[in-house]
Amino acid sequence: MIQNLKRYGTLMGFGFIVLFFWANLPETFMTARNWLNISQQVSMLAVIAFTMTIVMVMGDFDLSVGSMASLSGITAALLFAHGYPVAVGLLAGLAVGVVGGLFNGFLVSLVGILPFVATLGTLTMYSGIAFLVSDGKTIFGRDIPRDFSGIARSGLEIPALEITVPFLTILALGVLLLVWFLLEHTAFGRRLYAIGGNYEAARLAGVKVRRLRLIAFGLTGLGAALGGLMLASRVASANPTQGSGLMLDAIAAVFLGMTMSREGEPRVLATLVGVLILGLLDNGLTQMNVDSFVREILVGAIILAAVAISSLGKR
Amino acid sequence: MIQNLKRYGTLMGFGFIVLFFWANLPETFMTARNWLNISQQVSMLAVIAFTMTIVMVMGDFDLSVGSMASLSGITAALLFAHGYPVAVGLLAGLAVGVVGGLFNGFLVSLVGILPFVATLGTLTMYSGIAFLVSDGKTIFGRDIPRDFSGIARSGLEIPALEITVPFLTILALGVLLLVWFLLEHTAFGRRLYAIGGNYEAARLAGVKVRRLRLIAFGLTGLGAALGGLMLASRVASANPTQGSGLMLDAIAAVFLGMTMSREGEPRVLATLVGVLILGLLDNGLTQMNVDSFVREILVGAIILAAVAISSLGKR
Amino acid sequence: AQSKVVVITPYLAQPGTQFYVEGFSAAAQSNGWDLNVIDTAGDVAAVISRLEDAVNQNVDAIVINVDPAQVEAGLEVARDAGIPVVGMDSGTSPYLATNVTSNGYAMAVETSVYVADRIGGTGNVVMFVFDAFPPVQIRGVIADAVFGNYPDIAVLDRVTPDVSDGGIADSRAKMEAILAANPEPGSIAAVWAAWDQPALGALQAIEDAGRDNEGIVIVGIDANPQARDAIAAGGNFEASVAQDFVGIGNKTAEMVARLLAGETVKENVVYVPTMLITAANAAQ
Amino acid sequence: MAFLSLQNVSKSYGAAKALDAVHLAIEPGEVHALMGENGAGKSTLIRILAGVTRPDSMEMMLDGARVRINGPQDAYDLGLRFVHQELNIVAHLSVAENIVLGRAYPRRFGVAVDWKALNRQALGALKRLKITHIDPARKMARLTTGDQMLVKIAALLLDDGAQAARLYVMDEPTATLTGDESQKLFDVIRELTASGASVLYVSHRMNEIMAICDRVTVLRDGRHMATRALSDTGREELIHLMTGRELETAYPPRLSPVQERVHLSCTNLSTAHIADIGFDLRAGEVLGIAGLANTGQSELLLALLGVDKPKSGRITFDGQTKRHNPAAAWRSKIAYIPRERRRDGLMLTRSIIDNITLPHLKKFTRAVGVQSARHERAHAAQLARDVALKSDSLRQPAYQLSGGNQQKVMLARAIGDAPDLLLLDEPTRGVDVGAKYDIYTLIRALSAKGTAVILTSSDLPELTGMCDRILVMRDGKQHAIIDTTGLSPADLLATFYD
Ligand SMILES: Nc1ncnc2c1ncn2[C@@H]1O[C@H](COP(=O)(O)OP(=O)(O)OP(=O)(O)O)[C@@H](O)[C@H]1O
Ligand SMILES: Nc1ncnc2c1ncn2[C@@H]1O[C@H](COP(=O)(O)OP(=O)(O)OP(=O)(O)O)[C@@H](O)[C@H]1O
Ligand SMILES: [Mg+2]
Ligand SMILES: [Mg+2]
Repeated sequence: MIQNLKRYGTLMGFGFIVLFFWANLPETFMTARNWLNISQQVSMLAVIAFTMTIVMVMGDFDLSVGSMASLSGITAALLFAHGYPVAVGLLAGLAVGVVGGLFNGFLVSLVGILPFVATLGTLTMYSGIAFLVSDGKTIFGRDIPRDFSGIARSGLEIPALEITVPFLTILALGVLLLVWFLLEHTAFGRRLYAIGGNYEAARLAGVKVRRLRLIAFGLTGLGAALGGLMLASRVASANPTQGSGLMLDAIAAVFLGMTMSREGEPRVLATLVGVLILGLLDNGLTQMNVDSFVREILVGAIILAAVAISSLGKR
Repeated sequence: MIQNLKRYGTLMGFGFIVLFFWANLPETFMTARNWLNISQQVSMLAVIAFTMTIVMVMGDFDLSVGSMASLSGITAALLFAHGYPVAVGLLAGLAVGVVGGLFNGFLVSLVGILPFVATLGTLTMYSGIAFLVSDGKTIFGRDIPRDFSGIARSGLEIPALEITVPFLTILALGVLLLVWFLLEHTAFGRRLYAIGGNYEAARLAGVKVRRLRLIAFGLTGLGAALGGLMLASRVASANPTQGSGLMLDAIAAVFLGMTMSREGEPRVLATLVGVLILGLLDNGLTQMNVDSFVREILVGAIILAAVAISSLGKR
Repeated sequence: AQSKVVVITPYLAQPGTQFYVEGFSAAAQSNGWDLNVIDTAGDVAAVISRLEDAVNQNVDAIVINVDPAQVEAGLEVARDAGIPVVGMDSGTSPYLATNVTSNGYAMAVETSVYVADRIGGTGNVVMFVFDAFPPVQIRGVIADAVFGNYPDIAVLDRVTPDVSDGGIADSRAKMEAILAANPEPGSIAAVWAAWDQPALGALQAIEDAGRDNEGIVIVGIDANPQARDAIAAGGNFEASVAQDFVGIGNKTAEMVARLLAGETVKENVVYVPTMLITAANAAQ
Repeated sequence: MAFLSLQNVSKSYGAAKALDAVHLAIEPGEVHALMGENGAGKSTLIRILAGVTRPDSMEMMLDGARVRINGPQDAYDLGLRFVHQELNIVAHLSVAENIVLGRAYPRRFGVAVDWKALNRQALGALKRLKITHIDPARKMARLTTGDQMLVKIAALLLDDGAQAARLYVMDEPTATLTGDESQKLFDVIRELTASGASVLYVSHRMNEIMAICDRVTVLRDGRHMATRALSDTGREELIHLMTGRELETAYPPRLSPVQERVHLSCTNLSTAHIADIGFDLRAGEVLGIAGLANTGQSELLLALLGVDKPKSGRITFDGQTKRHNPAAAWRSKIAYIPRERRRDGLMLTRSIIDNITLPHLKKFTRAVGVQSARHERAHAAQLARDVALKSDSLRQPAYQLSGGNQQKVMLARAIGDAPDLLLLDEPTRGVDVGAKYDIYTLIRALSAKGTAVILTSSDLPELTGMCDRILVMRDGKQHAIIDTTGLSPADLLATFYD
C-alpha cells in the first residue's frame, strides 16, 4: 500500500487533478475539444521536455533549451524575411539546434565542464546571438509566411469523431514515440541509462561515454529547436526571448516524472505526465476563474503535494 | 604546470579579465571609485551567492532564492506602507526568509523531495505570494521611508584614503566572513561538507543529516531575504519580480567558484571570485561601449573559456 | 570634443523602446554625439549600476528609460557629478532635467471608452493587465475606473499573463481557457488589453476557437506593427493607441541637445501626442 | 612461453610512483597471481592493462607483436576481460543489462533491443557460473552485494559472438563472496584454463592463492619483486617478498581475560530484517556473527547502531535503554565500520583527515564552535599511524588510496574515540596479510582496555581465531551461540546448515 503510494503518488496526484477539474467544470473540462486544446498548448513544452529527458537520463542538464528555442525561431523567421522558402527556414532552424546542442555536448563531454555551468554559459550566448541577429526585434506579420504559421493552425480531421487533432499535438506525439523507442528499446538509450546510473562503471565496461554524451546533447538541442519552431509558428512571430520560459518548465516536467519511477530515473512516458500536470493546472485553474496570483501559488503547492506523496518515506 | 592550470584556470581567467579592462580603460577601470562601485553593484548578488554556497556544499540547490528576495522586499515595503518603523520591516523581511528557507529544508530533508523540484515548487509559490500580497503592484515613492532607501546610499567614509566604502559592500563582506567562518571553521560547516561528500556515510557516522540540512536551507533563505532587502533599499522600491534575475547568477557564481577547488567542492571564497567575474564583465564591457547583445555573448563565452581552462583534462 | 551620451534601459527587447532608441540614435548621429545604448535585460537594479559606471566615465548626458523612483540611488550619483539625466518615457522626478513621454492616462481612457461605446455599455469584459510595471499599472487603474462607471459592464477576469515571452503565447493559453469556460456566444463582449501582445494572443485564441463571428471587441495599447496589421485586417482586434515612439526619441534628443548647449529646461514633462488607431487609419 | 608480456610499466601520481618499471608475463592456460600489500600497485597495473588508466610508459607484446591499448574497447578486442576491484554496477538497470554493459546488445530489425535474446544471453553467462537463482530481468539494485559480484563475474563469460577471451583479469573477486560462492568461481576458473585461457588473479587470501594459482608475481611499493612458480614457494617466503619482513601467520592471543561486566544486552530483539536476537556481551569480549550470505549479519549491526528501529525486544547498554539513532550511538561510544566502504563509509573526494575525524568533530571544538585544525590533524595523524595507513599526505582525497588503505581509514575512524563497543562489518575486506595482522593486534589491544567488539566476516578462520563466541544466524534469526574454544572453521561451517 505505502509502496504503491510512493510509486504512484504523482500519478494519483494527476488523476486527482483531473477529477477535481471535472467535478468543478462539469460542462467544459472533460470535453474532447478542451483536451485537444490542452494538448496543443503543451505541445511545445512537451517536445522540449521529452528531448530534455534524453540528457537527464545521463544525470545531465540542459539549461540552454529556452534560448535555443528562441534562436531557432529567429533563424527561421529571418530566412523567411529574406524570402527563403518555408522548408529552408525549418531546416536551418533545426540545424542551428543540432549545432548548438553538439556545442553543449562538446563542452560537457570533451572539455569536461559541469553541465550546469556549460549550459548556463551557452544559455547566455545563444540568447545574445538571438538578440544580435534579430537586432532585438520581433519578426512577424508579412515576414512570416502563411504556410509557416499555418502549420500550427492545421490539423488532422477525424470526421467519425467530429474532431480535428491539431498538427502540433501530432508532432509532439511523434517525438514522444521516437524518444520512448530510443531510450527504452535501443542500445543507445540503454547505454545512456547506464551512464546515468554509474558513469564510472559504464566507462570501465567500455561504453563510449564521451561520444554518447555528445550525441545526446545534440538530440536535446534538436528537440529545443523543434519546440522553438513550433512556438514561432503558433504565435506567427519570432522574438529573441520567446522561448525562455520553457526551460524551467521542461526540467520541472522531467523531475515530476522522475518521482514516478522506483529508482528515480527519468522515463519519457513519466515526463509526459509531468507535462500534462503543468498544462492541466494552467488550463483548469484559469477556467475556474482563479486569480492569477493565487493560481501561481496553487500550482506550486499542488506540484509539491503530488511529489511529497511519492517521496514520503522513500528513504 | 598543467596541474596548476587546472586548479587556477578560473583565477587566471579572473586576472586576465582585470588586466584586459585595465589596459583598455586605463583612466577609469583601475580606480578605487570604480572598484567601490563594482563592490556595491554586486553586493546583493554576493550575499545571495555566499549563502547559496551553504546548501551547495551539501550538494543541494535552492532555486527559490530569487522569489524569496522579492518576497522579503515586498514584505518590508508593505509594512513600511502601513506605517511600521524601518526596523520592524527589516526584521519581518528577514523572518520571512528564515521561514521560507526552513520550509524548503522541510521539503528537502524531512519529506525527501529532490532539492531541484522542491525549490522549483516554492519558487513558484513564493513568487505567487509576493504577487498576491502586493496585488502585483510596485511599492515605491512615499511608501518607502528615506531611512530605508538611505541604507543603500550610505557608507563608511575613510578620510585618509578619501573614499567612502558603501554600506552594502560592508554588509556583503560581513556575510562573506560569517559564511566563511561557518563553513571552514566550525563543526557545523564540516558536517555540511561531509553530507555533500557522502550523505549515507555521514548519516552512519552519526551526523544528524536531516537537522543540518534543515538549518542550512534556513540560512540560505535568510541570505536570500537579506539580499532582497538590500536590493529593495537600492532601488527604493519593491515589486514581486525584482529578485528573479538573481537566482541563476548566484548559482553560476558558486559553480564558477567550484572550478577553483581541487575536488570541485564549493568554497565561499571561490564563490566571491565567481561573483566578481560576473560583476567585472558587466562593468568593464559597459564601459568599453560594447553593444548589449554582443556583451551577453561575450559574458557567456568568457565564463566558458575560464571554466574550460580549469576543466581541461581534469579527468 | 564629441559629446558622450548614454542611453540606459532595461527594456530594449520591447518594440516600443526600440523605436525610441531608433529615433534618438538618428538624432544623435546628426548631432555628432558619441552614443552608447545600454540594455540591462529587465534588471532595474542593474540600471543603477550602469548609471554609476556612466558617471565614472564622465559622460556628458544620460538618458534613461525606466521609472526614476526605482533608480534614484544612481540618479543621485549623476546629480552629484553634475551630469544631466533626461527621461525618455520615464516618469517625473526631481532628479531628471525633464521627461519626454506620451500621456498614459489619456491612452487608457481612449481604449476603455472605445470598448464601452462599442459594446453599448453592457456585457462581460476580459482585462489583461500587468501591475508590476508602473506605466502599465496606470492603464489598468484607469480602465477599471471607466468600466466601473458602467453598471452593466462586468469584468469577467483580470488576467496577468506571464510576460517572459512578451506575452502572446501565455495570453493566448489563458484566453483559450476563458473561452472554454464561457462557451455560450455573447458571453464575452470584449477584451481590453493594457498593451498589444495580450490582445494579439487573445485574437489568436478567439480565431482558433472559431468564435471570431461573435463580435468580441479587442483593443490594445501601443499600436505596434503586428497590432496594426491585425487591426487593418478588419477582424476582432479593432483598436489600439499609437504612441509616437520615434517622435519621443527625437524629442528626447532635442531636450538633450538643449541641455548640452547649456540651456536650462523648465518644463519637467514634455508630452508627445498619441493617436487612436482603427481599421480606418491602421495602414498608414 | 608467454603470449602476453608487459615491460617497463610506470605510472606516477604527482610525486608518488604507483608503478616503477614493472614487468609481467602471462602464459597460456595458467592462473597467475598478482600479489602485494595494499597500495603496491596491483589495481593500477590492471587498470592500465584495461585501457582505463594511461601509463607513463609501457611496452606491451601480444603473441610476439607490439600492441597498444588506448581504451577499454581495445583491451576487449585483444581478448582481455576484466572484473575490477570495486563493484561497478548500474543499480537501476537489470541484471541482463549489467552483463551486456559495454558490449553489443542483441537486436531485432537492426535497431530495437531484442530483450528475449538479451535475457537468454545473460542466462547463459550466469549458467556458466552455475548460478540459477538470479533472474536476468531483475533490477541489479534488488540483489545482494555477493550476487552483484557474481553478476559482474558472469559478465566476463558472456558469449556475444566476439573473439574468445585469452585472459581473464580478476581484482579481488572473492572479497565480497562467501566460501560457497567462491568455490563456484574457482570451478569456472579451472574450466577456463582447461580450455586454454589464462587468468590473472588478485587476492589477499593466501589460501585461495595457494589453492588455485600456478605462478605469482609480487609487487612491493610499485616495483617488481619476483615472479615464481607457486609449487616451489612457501607462504612465509611470499609474505616476505610482499612485506620485506617476517610475519606471524597465527592470530594474536588475548592479552587479558574478558571482564565480568555485561556491557551490551539484547533481549528478544526484532527489527524489520531480523528476529529473536538475544545475547549478553561483556566488556572486552569479541563476538562473531556468522552465517550464510545475507542471513542478517549486517542488519544486526545496523539495529545495534540504531539505524533499524526495534519492532520488539530491547537493547540495553550497561543496563540502560537509550534513545537509539546513529548520532546518539556514536556519542555513547559505539563505533561502526560498514560493509560497503565506498557506498556507506567514505567521502571519496574529501581528505583522509576529514574521513577519519567525521564522527569526532566535537572533540576539536574550542570556544564558540571554532574547530581547532591543529588538534584535529594531530589526532588524525596518530590514528593513521595506529592503523599503519600508507598515504602520501593526510590531505589526499580518499579515492586516491588503494582499496586496503581505504579500509584502514575506516578503521582509524572507528577507533578514534576509544569506543566501548565496536561494530565491525567485514573489517578486513581487501586488507593485505600484514595489515590484517595489524588490525587483529589492534582489536586485541582495544578489547584488553574493555572495548566490546562485534565482528562479522566471511573469512571463517578469522572468526574462529579472533572471537570468544560466535552467534550463528539463519534466515535473519539467531540460530545458536557457540564458544570458540577448540572450534575449527569446518565445525563452524557445519553449523550454517541443517
Ligand atoms: N587517482 C589516483 N591519484 C593518486 N594516487 C593514486 C590514484 N590511484 C591510485 N593511487 C596510488 O597508487 C598506489 C597504488 O594503488 P593501487 O590501487 O594500485 O594498489 P593495490 O595494490 O591495488 O592495493 P589494494 O590491495 O589495497 O587494492 C597507491 O599508493 C595509491 O594511493
Ligand atoms: N533484461 C531486461 N533488462 C531490462 N529491461 C527489460 C529486460 N527484459 C525486458 N525488459 C523490459 O521489459 C519490457 C518488455 O519488452 P517488450 O518487448 O515486451 O516491450 P513492451 O511490453 O511493449 O514494452 P513496455 O513494457 O515498455 O511497454 C521492455 O520494455 C524492457 O524495458
Ligand atoms: Mg587494488
Ligand atoms: Mg510490457
